Amino acid sequence: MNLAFDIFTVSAVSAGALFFLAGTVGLLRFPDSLTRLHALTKVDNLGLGLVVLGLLPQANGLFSALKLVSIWLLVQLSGAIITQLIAGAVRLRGPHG
Amino acid sequence: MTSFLFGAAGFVLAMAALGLVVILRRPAEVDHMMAAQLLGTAGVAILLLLAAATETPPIVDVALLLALFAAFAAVAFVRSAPDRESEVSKATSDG
Amino acid sequence: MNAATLFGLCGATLVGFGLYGLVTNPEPLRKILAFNLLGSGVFLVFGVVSKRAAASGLGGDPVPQAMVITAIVVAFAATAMAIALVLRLLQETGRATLSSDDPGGPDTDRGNA
Amino acid sequence: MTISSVFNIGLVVLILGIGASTIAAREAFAAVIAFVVYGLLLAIAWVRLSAVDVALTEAAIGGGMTGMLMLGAVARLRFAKGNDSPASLPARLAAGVLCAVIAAGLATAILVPPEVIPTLAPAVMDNLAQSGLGNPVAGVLFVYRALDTLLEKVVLLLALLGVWSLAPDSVWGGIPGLRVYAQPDRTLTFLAQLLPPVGIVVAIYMCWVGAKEPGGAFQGGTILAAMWLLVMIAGLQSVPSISQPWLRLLLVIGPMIFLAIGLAGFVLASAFLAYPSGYAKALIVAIEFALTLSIGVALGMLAAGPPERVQQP
Repeated sequence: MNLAFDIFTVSAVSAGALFFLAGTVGLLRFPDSLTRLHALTKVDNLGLGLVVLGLLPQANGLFSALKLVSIWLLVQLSGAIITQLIAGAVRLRGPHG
Repeated sequence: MTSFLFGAAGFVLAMAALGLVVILRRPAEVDHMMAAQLLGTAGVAILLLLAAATETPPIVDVALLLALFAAFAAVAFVRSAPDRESEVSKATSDG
Repeated sequence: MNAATLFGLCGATLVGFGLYGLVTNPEPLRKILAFNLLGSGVFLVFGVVSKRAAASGLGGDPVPQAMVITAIVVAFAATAMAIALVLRLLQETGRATLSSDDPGGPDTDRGNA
Repeated sequence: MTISSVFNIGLVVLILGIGASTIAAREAFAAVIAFVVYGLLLAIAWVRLSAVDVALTEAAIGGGMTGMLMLGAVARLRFAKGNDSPASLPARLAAGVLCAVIAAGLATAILVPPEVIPTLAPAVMDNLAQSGLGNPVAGVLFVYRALDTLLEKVVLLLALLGVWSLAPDSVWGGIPGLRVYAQPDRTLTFLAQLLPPVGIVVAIYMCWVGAKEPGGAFQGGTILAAMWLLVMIAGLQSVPSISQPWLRLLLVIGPMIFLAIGLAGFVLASAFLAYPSGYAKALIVAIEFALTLSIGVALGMLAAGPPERVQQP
């Protein structure tokens, strides 16, 4: 059982790390601010989600697991809104402002 | 397991470092504003991985605070970089 | 090299960076920033003192940690005070500079009007 | 070399790089953003030094609050260029050499540790049980060095008085000049409605858990301050004028309760700031809750700055 949990953790965390890699590649390669913003928020949030998912079996107790999930939800929600704010700033100032 | 989690934390740190270098080197201010966002996700992931790797649950609380204050800092970034026309007119009108 | 020494060297380097910025940068706001950098380097060195003194099943000595927490809050209060001073200087003189020469700038008598 | 030391080295390199860019950046805006990033990274470094309490404080104050304070100043100073000329090259070189010497001196002190490393950790742990607390750092803050903690609250209030006293006479007792969004921004309003309830819960949790595990009044208070500022910036709540009685009451209630309990120590226990045995934990938790409120209001007002306009009737 423990081994199964560990395999699950390793695969989910690795997948999460891969998404972080993809986010950084997007940051490097995308041509303008709005697309870079898109790469940063969407992909990194998915990466964090997978890391949280992978760490769930390692959490001791239901409370810790719930806390992990709620942190992810907090990052997800605030990240979405902040992205909207930054995108608003991009629109106001132009991509090179 | 411990060394795998450390390795994953190190990998995410390296990705965040690369991203930060790219973001902070670009000339546009709007690109700089993404820095807090980047650390908001990658920093939280690193801290959660460290909490599991060192088996220190209180580190999860640091991740929680990091998420909260990264959002707060991002609001401050956007607030302090307003559109230029209103700023110029304000600077010339008061005095 | 163990973790404590590594972060200690990091703190020492940060003190050097902060001091350099404080001395060479003419803008007041940048000086405040550099001073904060210097301060956090000192705090890190303190953290190393704490980490080295780990005993009784703790990760570090709680006394220096408590002092660093106090110091961070006080440093914030000092920063707020310094920034308020710079902004007041701007309000009074229309400029935000520490140099005393060039009194006849174009907008020196703006604030008191 | 273990994988954890590879992680540490990577972290140190990144911190040094970002720290250097706060000094080297050409624009003040970029420098302050680098400083915020630096503060958030430093929180991870404190975690690696097994100082989770400090990590919490650094993430909250070093990253969030100081950054917000400085960004406000950058926005105001943006069009007020002082005509300072940067230091000349020889002066820079001399300063660089001098700073390198100082850093090297500190580094030597770190590389050559004393034979017997002084520590108070065993003494703290021996006596911690008496206080009923589980978090040694909270024990130090509220039991062994309670006087420091009390005076620090007083320092916060003094700094706030200093900031307020910078106001011109005509607007004394007026409203702090916190930059708020002029026209309501729906996205920001949504964030300011969503985040504060979460933040307040986290602040209470921090304050409550502080007795047993890392956390406490400082961290809780900083979260409250940040959430209050967010609500004010979004324009959901107006910035209060500094002559409001409730504001002043909230500012002093924490130190007052702390002082009252401290003075009661003369009567009920043996000395100033001594807690009667058996009630230590309850009293400390009471002090922490009052302090959380006071710290929150004090930090929020410090970040809001001196009064700049009088209340419109």
